Amino acid sequence: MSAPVSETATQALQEPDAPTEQPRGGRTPWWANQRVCLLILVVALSALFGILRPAFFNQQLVVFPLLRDIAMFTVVGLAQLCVLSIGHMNLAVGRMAAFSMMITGISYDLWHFSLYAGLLVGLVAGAAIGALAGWVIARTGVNSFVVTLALDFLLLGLIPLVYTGLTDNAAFVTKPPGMRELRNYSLADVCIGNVCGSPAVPQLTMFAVIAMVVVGWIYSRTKLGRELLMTGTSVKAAELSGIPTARRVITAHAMSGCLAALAGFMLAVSTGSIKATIGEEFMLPSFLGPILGGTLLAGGFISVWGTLLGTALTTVIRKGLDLLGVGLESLNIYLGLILLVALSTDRIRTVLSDRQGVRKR
Amino acid sequence: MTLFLADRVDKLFPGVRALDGVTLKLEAGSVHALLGENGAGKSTLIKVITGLYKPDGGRLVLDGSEVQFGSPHESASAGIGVVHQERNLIPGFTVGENILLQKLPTSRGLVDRGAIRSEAARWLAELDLDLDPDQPVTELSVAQAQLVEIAKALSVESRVLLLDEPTASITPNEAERLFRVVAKLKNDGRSVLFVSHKLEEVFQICDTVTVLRDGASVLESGPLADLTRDQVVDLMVGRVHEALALPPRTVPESAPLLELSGVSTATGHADVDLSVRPGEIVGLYGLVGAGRSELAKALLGLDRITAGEVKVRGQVVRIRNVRDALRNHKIGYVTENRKEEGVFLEQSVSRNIAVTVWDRLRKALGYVPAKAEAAMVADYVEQLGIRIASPAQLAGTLSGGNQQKVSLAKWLAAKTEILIIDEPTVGIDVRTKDAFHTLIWDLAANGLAILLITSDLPEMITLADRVVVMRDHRVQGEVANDHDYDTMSQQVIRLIHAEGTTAA
Amino acid sequence: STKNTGDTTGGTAGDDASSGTSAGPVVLKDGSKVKLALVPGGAHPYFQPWKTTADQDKTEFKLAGATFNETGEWDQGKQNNVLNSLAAQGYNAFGIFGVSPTDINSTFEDLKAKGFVVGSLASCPAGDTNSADFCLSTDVEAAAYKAAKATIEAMGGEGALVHLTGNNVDSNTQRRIAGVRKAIAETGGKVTELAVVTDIDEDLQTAQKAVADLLASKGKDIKGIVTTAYNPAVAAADGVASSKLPIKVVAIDDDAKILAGIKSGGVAATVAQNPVGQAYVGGWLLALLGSKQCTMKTPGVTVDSGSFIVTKANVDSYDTERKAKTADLQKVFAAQLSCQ
Amino acid sequence: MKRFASTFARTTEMTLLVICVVFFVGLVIASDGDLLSANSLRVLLQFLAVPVLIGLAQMVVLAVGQLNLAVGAIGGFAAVSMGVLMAEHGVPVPLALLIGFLLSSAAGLVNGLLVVLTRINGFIVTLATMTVLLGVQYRVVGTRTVDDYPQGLKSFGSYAVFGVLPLIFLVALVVAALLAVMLRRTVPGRQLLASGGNPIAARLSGISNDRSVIIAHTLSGAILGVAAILTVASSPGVNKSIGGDWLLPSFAAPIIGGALLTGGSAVVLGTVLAAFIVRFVDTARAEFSLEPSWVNFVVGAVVLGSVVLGQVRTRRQERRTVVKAPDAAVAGGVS
Ligand SMILES: Nc1ncnc2c1ncn2[C@@H]1O[C@H](COP(=O)(O)OP(=O)(O)OP(=O)(O)O)[C@@H](O)[C@H]1O
Ligand SMILES: Nc1ncnc2c1ncn2[C@@H]1O[C@H](COP(=O)(O)OP(=O)(O)OP(=O)(O)O)[C@@H](O)[C@H]1O
Ligand SMILES: [Mg+2]
Ligand SMILES: [Mg+2]
Repeated sequence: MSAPVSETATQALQEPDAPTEQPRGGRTPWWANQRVCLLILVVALSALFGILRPAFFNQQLVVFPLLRDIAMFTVVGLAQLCVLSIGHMNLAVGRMAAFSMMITGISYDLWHFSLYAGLLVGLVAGAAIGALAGWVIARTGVNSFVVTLALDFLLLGLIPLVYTGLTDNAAFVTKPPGMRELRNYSLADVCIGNVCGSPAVPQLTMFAVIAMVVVGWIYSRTKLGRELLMTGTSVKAAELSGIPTARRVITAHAMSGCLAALAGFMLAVSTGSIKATIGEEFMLPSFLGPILGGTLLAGGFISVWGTLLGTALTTVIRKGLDLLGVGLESLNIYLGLILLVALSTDRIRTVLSDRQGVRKR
Repeated sequence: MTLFLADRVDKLFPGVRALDGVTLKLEAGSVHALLGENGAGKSTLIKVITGLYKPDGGRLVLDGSEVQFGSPHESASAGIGVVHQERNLIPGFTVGENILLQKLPTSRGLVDRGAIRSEAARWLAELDLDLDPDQPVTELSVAQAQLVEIAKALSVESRVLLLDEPTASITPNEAERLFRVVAKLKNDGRSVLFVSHKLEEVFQICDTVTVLRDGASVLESGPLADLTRDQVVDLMVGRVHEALALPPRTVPESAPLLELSGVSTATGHADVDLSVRPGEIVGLYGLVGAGRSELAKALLGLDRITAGEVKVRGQVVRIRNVRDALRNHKIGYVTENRKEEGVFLEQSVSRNIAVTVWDRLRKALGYVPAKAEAAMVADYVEQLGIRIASPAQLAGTLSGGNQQKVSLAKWLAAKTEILIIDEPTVGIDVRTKDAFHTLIWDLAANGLAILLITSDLPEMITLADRVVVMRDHRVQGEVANDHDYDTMSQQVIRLIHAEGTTAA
Repeated sequence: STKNTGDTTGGTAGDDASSGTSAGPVVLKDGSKVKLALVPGGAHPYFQPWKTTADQDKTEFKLAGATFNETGEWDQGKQNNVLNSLAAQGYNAFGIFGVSPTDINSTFEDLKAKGFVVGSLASCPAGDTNSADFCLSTDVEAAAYKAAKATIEAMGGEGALVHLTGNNVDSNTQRRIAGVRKAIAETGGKVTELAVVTDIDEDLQTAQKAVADLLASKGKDIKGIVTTAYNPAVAAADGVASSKLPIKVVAIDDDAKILAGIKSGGVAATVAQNPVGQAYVGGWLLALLGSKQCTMKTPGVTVDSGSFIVTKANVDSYDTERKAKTADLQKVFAAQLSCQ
Repeated sequence: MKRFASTFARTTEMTLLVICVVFFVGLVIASDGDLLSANSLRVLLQFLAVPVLIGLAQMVVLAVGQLNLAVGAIGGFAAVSMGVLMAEHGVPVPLALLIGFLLSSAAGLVNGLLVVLTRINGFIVTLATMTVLLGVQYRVVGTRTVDDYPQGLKSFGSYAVFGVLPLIFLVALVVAALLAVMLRRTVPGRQLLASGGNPIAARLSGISNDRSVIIAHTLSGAILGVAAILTVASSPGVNKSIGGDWLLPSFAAPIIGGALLTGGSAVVLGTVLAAFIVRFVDTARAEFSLEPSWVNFVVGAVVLGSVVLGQVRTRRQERRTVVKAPDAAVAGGVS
């Protein structure tokens, strides 16, 4: 692997006395790592809630549903993360989930598909609607915020029309075999030999693990992931480096739609039926998880672990407040404030670690 | 009389001491040059003076009394005008509003449009600039925009005018106009600070000089007349700088690798003919806005080619995009717009270089083996002498010159055979410039076909085998390079101003 | 026992019971092991009486605890979480208004599988099955039917009627629409349904705007408005009053704002439901089941908690009628129980 | 003037004006002229006041390149505060309205301060304050609908000049006009737009971007305060649902009106016209008894269509310009 550069040129280019430039801020102290902090925060809060309310560690009633929620919202967060990686937003994540679940519902109700065939159909539908958003953005160059907002409106109109047209109760209630089991079964039902998993871990979390592994693999190990991040850092530079940016935009949105569909499926399984309002609550958590976890809104940097931890943090807080019996009149106030504090400390941490980095050159 | 003094000024950035006890003295009625390599701290000094940055040490003295500026607003009120290195106009506003932005005239609490118009017209007239103050700045050409910025700096009734590389993106003609204004200001007893990497200009208009190296002043306000060009360069570089002597290189006779005939584009090019052979450096010269970069972009499929044909290796091709150019035709393009298009500032050096080769490295499922990637990156970092602490360092933390090397490295890594290099040394200091020239020369010697776009005539004369001159999106003609500055510059200028098209 | 098919089987269950047995309510022996949680779908004026009734249940039945928790915020997932949290804190008897009628059976099944007693209050699951121990709710279709009847009567038996309601993709809304249509069909064409306006219960301003637009474009043709959701009811009363059109408005629920409308004449009638009865009888029943004193003869039985037409004439006295109904409900259920 | 006329013909505003007129004429024909009756016109305009204001409240923050997800929460919280103060604490009307207005402006100020002090993205900050304020709103009013405030305020809310022009609509127009003057003709307004158009250049010209951000958010809060006052005056009462449907229209109006998410554009007229268009869709829904779903469908399609058109137009204009107009095409999302 040798470039057409001669020794002389190489030598001429290697000025011995040119100042070596250091990475910004030098080595960052461990406490400045967002993920580590989040982890500590999650553990500390869980411990605190556990002390205040020992019921917090009730496997069946608290930990099981908590993990199920964390799993689902992590997938929601990953759906947003995919578009954040290219510096876009997907304001329609919830509605994309609703749309793909509608297709899944049709496949169960009208075509009598099996559980996983229906899921597959839903994932494809999600990817397709996401790709559509990506395509419009890539073709017109209109900001993703606007396009997905408009798409959200559009789907908000379309989905109820379909539901009222096709169902009596505005929901697809046909449950393919396996759905009920998926909701309630934990790892205790998965045994290798006579070693079984924990009854506190729902089987549904496997979907999140798979999603995390796939997304993590894509972003850290593959060409596609790298190209998405490069596109997120600078579209122009990416285009001029031979990255097919339009296609990457479409891919990112398709991935987002597909993951939204998966999250929709997890929600449908854990609540029971497939209905038009699936995903209505997805928007806020979809941003919170990734952003708390360090993914940049501007694009170019993502963290899958961070998304899990960020999601865990918000879910644990809500659960803890629930258990402490905080009523609706205070719940949102606390949630919002805790969020602001968590985000501000993050900022303070960055500032501090930057300050430590000052040294002579 | 000393109008302004910056006395032992320090400025720290996280991880960098950008200014280290710098002293700068500006006399009334003189033009002062501020020189230094990239990253020496010139712009930082200017930003400290104008109150944009708070100094970490030292003092500023204006008219004999110590001053402290909390913001650019305060320095402007004190009569310090500045044209920053970065573009500085507000897109939605008119020329007049942009000029007077720092203190918009008001009457009865409302912005007074009439006053804006008349006052802006006054400053435009001072610069002999024929512009309507009501025109939106989005309609201006680069040079016009640059001059509007100067008008803006003058509009604060500045007695001290700081110009940070004002000529980097304007033509020699327009630069001349600027110099006339500078001369006028000087005669009025004002003081001008002039920053430029073009030493010819510096010697033409400056009286005194301060040279910075690594944030420290190595020459404090000395008279320029006592120095030669070489001495100045040596001061900047910090050791004796030898003039560049390129080894001989011959262009082998062969069929052109890249050939354009009768090409017209959607951006207005008409009937462009051009060819580059392997091992040849073809210079594409023209004034700013002649359409050279756009031609390159059209070649890469970023703009539509409406007529004529492009041949690569003898085959007529239609290039759809950069990816196509790279993969199927081995054409690379080093952009002129380094910060926005050339490097990914927020990504690691390693990714910046590897971006073009993932296609080649990837295995099943798009897996890119980290080891192979790292080895490849290390190879090019070494070959081009890119100064980095680790390949994981963000490209945005590198100096301009090193960024430019990164921007080039990715095309070398991609093993391109045709390389279009656009303004490779804009805003790059002398020493790095020489290194680049050697590099480009070498690449050609190794058989690459190079189309070199540059507005730097000496650079063109140093490197090119032939010079093709463009004006208004048309080829004006071609000159074979005899490497003699005087004859070449005459011929080229003549071609630029010739009527119609003549082949040389 | 089915509730939503539109036949009157649910109604007859109640009728049977009230006429079939004359035994008084079963007396709860020991409620001290029961911790009762009343969980509405989210914040809504309708549920406010539950809050006080929960306290009443606690003292009257000497329960170990009783709580009212509205943090579900109209999201089935959140409501499920709330339920689980409550269960973890030791609550073992749940009176639930399910956010999503199509999903709530899953929730009921989960809770029952864990050994808790569950009552579906104020709304029954969609479909033909009820997985809770019982359902004590307003028969929404019957209530809508009554409201429409009242409207038709106020209109003088003929003319065009408009139906304003909530979220279109909610099976309860579909039942309400069906109820109103049934009443209209019975007039044999004398009354026509001019429009059904759905999805205007999200907030008051949307409702107000929709009413104003409706009145502006079709006001002259409308003789009556029946509303089966809260915000549209408030908006319609106000909109008709200020437009001075001779339109009769029939509302739903007996929130202070609506009762004021009835007194002032802006609202012709309202269909009051029986939230207190639901919470009181529901709490009693859950305590009986939870203390293992009784079991349901037919698990999942549905009983109508009653709905009452309130007009200016009976606005001060309807509560007595409602209390009577509540007492009656206990008797109805007594017949459904098999106790030790 | 000529320059103005010729540029205006090509602007988004012109397009919107044409769409408005066509739409209106279409509706008049469809309603057999009923729409021209005083009552119909009054109703049409009555419900334009609040959408215009919330659109403007979003537009000012968009002008500095920020956004405000808390519009509904701020407005709703201010509205219920005023209602409860008047109905349950007997606070005189002017004082209660003033307090509500100040609360809402303060909420905007807090948003601005948080964005500036913490450097957290405005999207996230306003998301958090939205959550908090929704909580406060519920805490203040619970599930009640409060309407027991003086008749004078209610008659102000429903009074219409000549029976056609509702007072509250005029108030909204006055606010729009003031905002337009402020953005076009005052120094803080120009500075605000400069910060949005090119923050770096603005900073180098001695403009404090932080100040612009704070001013924009505070202004947004203040406009929402007016919107809340009009809401209290004109609705049958206030409850926790007030403000619940403000968010999407607040974005739809300025975006249809031609605002760029990247900042720097002041499109007061466009926002007002866009609010008209959205209102016409409502009217059409009532006229044709359409399912509400269709309205969302149409609004979605109109937003998408108008931005795509707008994009095509700016692209065409952008050829051969040096000082780049803020580019909506940048993939940078909103930051
Ligand atoms: N805002 C900043 N934060 C951190 N470091 C900075 C900042 N601005 C400048 N620097 C560093 O300070 C040093 C001096 O930079 P400066 O821009 O003043 O150089 P310059 O002499 O103007 O170079 P050029 O000729 O390329 O314009 C460089 O090492 C640069 O990386
Ligand atoms: N950054 C820019 N500077 C100057 N002109 C520009 C620029 N970008 C686009 N243009 C416009 O595009 C046209 C052709 O520009 P192009 O960049 O191709 O010219 P060029 O000969 O490469 O000049 P240069 O690159 O030195 O600006 C001109 O009309 C010019 O006004
Ligand atoms: Mg500089
Ligand atoms: Mg160029």
